[in-house]
Amino acid sequence: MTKRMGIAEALREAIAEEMRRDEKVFCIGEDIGVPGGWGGAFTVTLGLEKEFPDRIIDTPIAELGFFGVSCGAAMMGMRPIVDVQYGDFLFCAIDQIIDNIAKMRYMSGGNICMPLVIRAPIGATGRGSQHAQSMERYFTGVPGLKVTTVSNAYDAKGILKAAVREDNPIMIFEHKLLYGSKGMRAESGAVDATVEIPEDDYVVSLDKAAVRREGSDVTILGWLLMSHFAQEAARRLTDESIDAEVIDVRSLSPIDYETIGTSVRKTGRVIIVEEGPKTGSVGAEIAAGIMERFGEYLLCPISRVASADVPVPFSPLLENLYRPDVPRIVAAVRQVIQDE
Amino acid sequence: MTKRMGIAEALREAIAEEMRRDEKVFCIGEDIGVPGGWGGAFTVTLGLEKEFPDRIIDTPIAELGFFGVSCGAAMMGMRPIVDVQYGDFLFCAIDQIIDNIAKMRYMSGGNICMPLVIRAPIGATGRGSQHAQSMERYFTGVPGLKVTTVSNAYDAKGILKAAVREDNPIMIFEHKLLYGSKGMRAESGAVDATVEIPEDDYVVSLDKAAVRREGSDVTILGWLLMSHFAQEAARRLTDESIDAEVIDVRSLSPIDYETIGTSVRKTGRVIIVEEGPKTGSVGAEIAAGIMERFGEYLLCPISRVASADVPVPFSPLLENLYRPDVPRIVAAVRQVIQDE
Amino acid sequence: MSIQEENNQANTRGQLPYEREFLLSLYERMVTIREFEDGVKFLFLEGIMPGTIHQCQGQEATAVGVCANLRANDFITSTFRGHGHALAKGLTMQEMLDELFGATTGCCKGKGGSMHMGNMQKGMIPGIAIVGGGIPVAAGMALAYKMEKSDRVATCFFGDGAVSEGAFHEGVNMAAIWNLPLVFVCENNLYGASTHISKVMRDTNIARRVASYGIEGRQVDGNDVLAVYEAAKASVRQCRKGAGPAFLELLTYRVTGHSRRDACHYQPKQEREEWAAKNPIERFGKLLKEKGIIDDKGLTTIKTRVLQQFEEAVENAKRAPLPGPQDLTTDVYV
Amino acid sequence: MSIQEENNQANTRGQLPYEREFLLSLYERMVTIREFEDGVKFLFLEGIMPGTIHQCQGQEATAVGVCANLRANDFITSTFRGHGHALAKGLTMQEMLDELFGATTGCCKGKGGSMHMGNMQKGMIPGIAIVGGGIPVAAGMALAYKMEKSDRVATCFFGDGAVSEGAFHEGVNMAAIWNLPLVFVCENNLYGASTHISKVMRDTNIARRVASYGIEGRQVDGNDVLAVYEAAKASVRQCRKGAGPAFLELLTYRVTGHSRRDACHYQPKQEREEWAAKNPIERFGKLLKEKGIIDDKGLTTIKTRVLQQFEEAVENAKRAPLPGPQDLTTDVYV
Ligand SMILES: Cc1ncc(C[n+]2csc(CCOP(=O)(O)OP(=O)(O)O)c2C)c(N)n1
Ligand SMILES: Cc1ncc(C[n+]2csc(CCOP(=O)(O)OP(=O)(O)O)c2C)c(N)n1
Ligand SMILES: [Mg+2]
Ligand SMILES: [Mg+2]
Repeated sequence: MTKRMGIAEALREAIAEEMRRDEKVFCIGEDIGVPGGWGGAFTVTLGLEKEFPDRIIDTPIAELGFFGVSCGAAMMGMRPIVDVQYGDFLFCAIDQIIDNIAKMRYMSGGNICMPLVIRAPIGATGRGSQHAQSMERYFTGVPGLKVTTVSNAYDAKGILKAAVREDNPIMIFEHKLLYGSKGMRAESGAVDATVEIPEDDYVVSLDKAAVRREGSDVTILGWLLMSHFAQEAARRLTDESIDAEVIDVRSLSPIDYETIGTSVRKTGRVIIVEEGPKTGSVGAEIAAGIMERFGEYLLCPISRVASADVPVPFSPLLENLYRPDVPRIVAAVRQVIQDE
Repeated sequence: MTKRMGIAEALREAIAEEMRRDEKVFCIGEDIGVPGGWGGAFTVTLGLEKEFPDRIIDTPIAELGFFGVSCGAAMMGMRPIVDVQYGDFLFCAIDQIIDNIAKMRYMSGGNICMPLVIRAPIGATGRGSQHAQSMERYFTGVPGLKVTTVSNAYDAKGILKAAVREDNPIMIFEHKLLYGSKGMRAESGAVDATVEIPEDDYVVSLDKAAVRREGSDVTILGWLLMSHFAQEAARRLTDESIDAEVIDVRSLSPIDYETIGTSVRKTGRVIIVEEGPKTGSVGAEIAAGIMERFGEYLLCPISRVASADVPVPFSPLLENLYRPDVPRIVAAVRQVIQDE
Repeated sequence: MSIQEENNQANTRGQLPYEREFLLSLYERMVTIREFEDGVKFLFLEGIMPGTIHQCQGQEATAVGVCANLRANDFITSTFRGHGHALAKGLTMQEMLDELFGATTGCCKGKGGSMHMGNMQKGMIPGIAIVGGGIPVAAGMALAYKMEKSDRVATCFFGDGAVSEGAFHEGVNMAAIWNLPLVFVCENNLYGASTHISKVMRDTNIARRVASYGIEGRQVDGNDVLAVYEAAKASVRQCRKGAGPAFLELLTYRVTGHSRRDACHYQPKQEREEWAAKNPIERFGKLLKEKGIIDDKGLTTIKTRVLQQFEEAVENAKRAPLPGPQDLTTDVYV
Repeated sequence: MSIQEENNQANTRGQLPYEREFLLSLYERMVTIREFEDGVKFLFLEGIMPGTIHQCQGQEATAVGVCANLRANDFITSTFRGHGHALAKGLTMQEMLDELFGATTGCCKGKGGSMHMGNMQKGMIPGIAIVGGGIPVAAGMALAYKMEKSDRVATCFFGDGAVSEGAFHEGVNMAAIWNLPLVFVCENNLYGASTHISKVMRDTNIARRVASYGIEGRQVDGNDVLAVYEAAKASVRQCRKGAGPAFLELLTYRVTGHSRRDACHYQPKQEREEWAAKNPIERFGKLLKEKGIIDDKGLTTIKTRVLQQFEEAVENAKRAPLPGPQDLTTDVYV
């Protein structure tokens, strides 16, 4: 039995199920459980306060504080799911995330568990440059953290559940344009990420990439919104008889070099697509990592399709130029294929 | 006329000279000008409050606050030099740095100047994992910021002066083991970075790498402490008739691909040495950037020598394993040379 | 008797001790904000305008009453909810509409947008949309004024919700210990997003909170534009003469949603009705009429004029030049 | 009459209302801290020990007086200056010296070091060396206790300098609004690093500052171990019964440098001398003698015993097993 769902609903269902399963699980964040409110900025926790009045904790606007609170609660055996309204606000809390949440276990010589999940929406969506940043780059490779992303409702539910059951701190990045393309909180430019989801309990691995489309000529790597754009680009490329493999990298820390490596060995050409400034991107790490591991299989340099090195502009025209799109991916693929 | 100096003294002299030159320049930070105190954590501003009683501003322990203050002052035409005692504490202020200091100009459509210098000491030095991080990775590529590093006293003075005269926000990273290898604040493991410095005013470019040693077999890239280790490795490699070129990358944002490219075209082999976890390192960006620009000249994959993906451990034995050292650089060079 | 009671009395008793022109300019400025916000909301709901918006209907008296005391080179900081502050500080509807339409003629060349309105020529840095983020920044502006030994004053607008942020604490404290010429203006509209102030403060008196920093905080009726004006006047004067900082808690209410499409179901109906009755524009209009400053027809004329200006500005904005690819990468560095 | 005056009187009048054994254990714990710190300082200056240290000579009464009220599973948070808290919470000199020597037998397997002392079995998470960083974390521990409906109490140690940090503000406020079982213990030693409290607060009364959060703050003589004990007892009791949080400002002084090799030239000589005369160990020893609890010989016996334990521990620590390459990458993830 399956049912069709968007990412926001899938996350909500996952949270509710995990809270039923384990009373140590609780949610914390701003405006997440206010009666008559919105269930967080993107409706993910909407209504959950009714079933769990004591475990949906609305906080003051104090990110550093409530991430610290979550850290302390996790060390005492609770399992917080921390909601940050916009990923950008992680900057306000980053000291707690990197200095405490990520390091406590190591600093204690392995005596501490930090079962904590952070959910952060990212992406440029007409809100100007302080509610738009792609924040993955700041956390990828931070020792002690695991970083993952969800690009469809199936993954959203399964990854959230897996994350809640882990004893390590996990950051889940979500994209504002993928929560749902219809209804109340739909955004202009939203992409449909609904899929059929099993009724039964399931989890999705926190360290595995997903091959979204098989192909033999080139490997396109992306995540979140870009994994959708990459698939669309691959479809268009079939017109030119280019057969692209598309991998949704999903897990950014650790990176699944097994899945990626299998593809690189096959295609010898790699395009990495990422929303966010190119310099210092996660794609840089993936490119360097692939070169180190599979350099001998590369037929040409790895190419990155990313945003310009600018803050996110407001004007929709500029924002659309900032955000990598299908034509740019298609062009990049053509380039690596021609270059030989 | 020249005089011999360490980095801490050179920075101090540069600050004093710039403050004399331009009354808009001021220093702000914790414990930087307390009479009887230390002139900041590493003596850089020691005694300056005597000459500039109103322009050495001691703050409360409130990094977010005084970085915000510096941002506001800079927009009104002042030219703050902001001291953070340990680079790690940048996390407390990163929202002001990335969301305001770096973006204000762009958000305003080019109507704002942000003449602001941030000085941050980094590096693992026996203090455990919260006073040790290599912070460059978090700021490299952040649009609106320039990021640079100083590995000897000549650069320290010239770069600080150039930075103070720029109308963009500049971050200068300094390494605790390079401030001075003698005297009060000398650290165990400190490396001598004193050099002869001209008496006369000079500046050092904020976007140029420096070739520290010419060679033809392999290019070793490093900065801060690692540029010293790279030079030592190069010296040792002459015994094996390997002729390494050593480049002190210095400027991390922007990266000087001209100087690097010239070297890569010549040697075809690149080692990037960096203190800090390998995954998500600045070296990843440099590796990806070189591949994109000069991929055709590469004789073998670029190799990164960096720290393990762990928080900085306290135990000196572990810390020494964490910090890349000369033998590891030598071994990495041997590897790329043998690999062909 | 509290300051607002005193002022209320002063305002209803006898003649108003202000020039007619001044009073009407306050009124017109408030109407401008209201019509701008209502018009923009409509454009958003119609889907004509991109992005998101945070509006300030119901809070017009705070921005107008405070900014009437400021000079062009007295800078203010604002927030994600900055349209009212911008209009009060002298930005034109045109440059703001152009900005909202993402045009290069916008006050931030289309790069800022609704949450980052500002104009350096008019004494307003781009709005800082990180809650509380503008507070230390304003302290820095005031520090610059103090260091340059001018009598300029910085003013910092923020909401009740910002009081919970560390940035508030750090910024207010630094302003206090350094005696900075900074007027803090907390627009207490009872809610931070959907969260009522009573959920986030044990003692919801913000003026009392700031006393602990050694700053006297004053609660003022934020829907009484003259009360706000007088309180701000005293605060600004205090700061100009080097006896800052000053802190105003302006009691008001947001009668619109937190951001576009918020139906405000978390606000009790009765509370909404009570505050609707305190509409600062109607209230001031009534006072002006009572005092014989203007009549109904005059008020209508003002509104009509403002509406006409707005509609013209919208038409212009729709035709305003949009940025092209070459604009994406400019304005990052000097 | 303030709480500390009351206590002082109680303590000098007639018999002390405590068991002899308890009083001597407080005394011995304080001596342990002092000898540990002095011994470690010597090892550092000799160059035998790596890293850096922040020590708490002069502040022994705060840690001991507070922790005497806590159970093993009542967790505390501490700071970069955590040796005293650790010893007071039951960590052994041995596990701490091993840690300082970077040995795998250290309380954090050598991975933490001086600034991150802790032991989860003994109710102490690793010290948080980011000033103020432990305050929200402690609130989180208390939140967990509240959610699990236990009567556990969290205790948070921090300095006067931390009061300026946003983390203080956010953490204290959340503890207040959620009524968390959390005892805040601010060790006000007048300095944050080299900076005197009067430079960073207009009103230097920290207890008064916290009143603005709706928490009653109490100033206590932090060099009087019994005064601290009593105040903490009341605070812990209040929290156990769900009426938290509580806030103690313990007035004390750091008679050693901020960190290794600080000569404290920024502290006026007279101030140093005044506080040297308030040595909490001598003072308590004198009281114990006056009350006939112990005599000089007894006190000497305690000190000798502690010193001997310390020296034994040092010898063990020097021979303790050091980590190897395989240890670098363990303990990052579960
Ligand atoms: C650091 C940060 N956290 C959260 C938000 C999301 N957010 C935007 S406005 C707002 C409420 C602000 O309330 P208040 O300060 O009272 O201002 P008001 O909206 O009432 O004008 C929140 C939580 C934000 N922009 N920045
Ligand atoms: C966020 C942060 N800023 C600065 C420092 C550097 N620092 C370490 S201790 C200290 C002073 C702390 O003063 P206080 O809180 O009074 O504690 P005390 O040292 O007196 O015990 C400072 C500034 C730090 N560790 N963390
Ligand atoms: Mg509000
Ligand atoms: Mg102190």
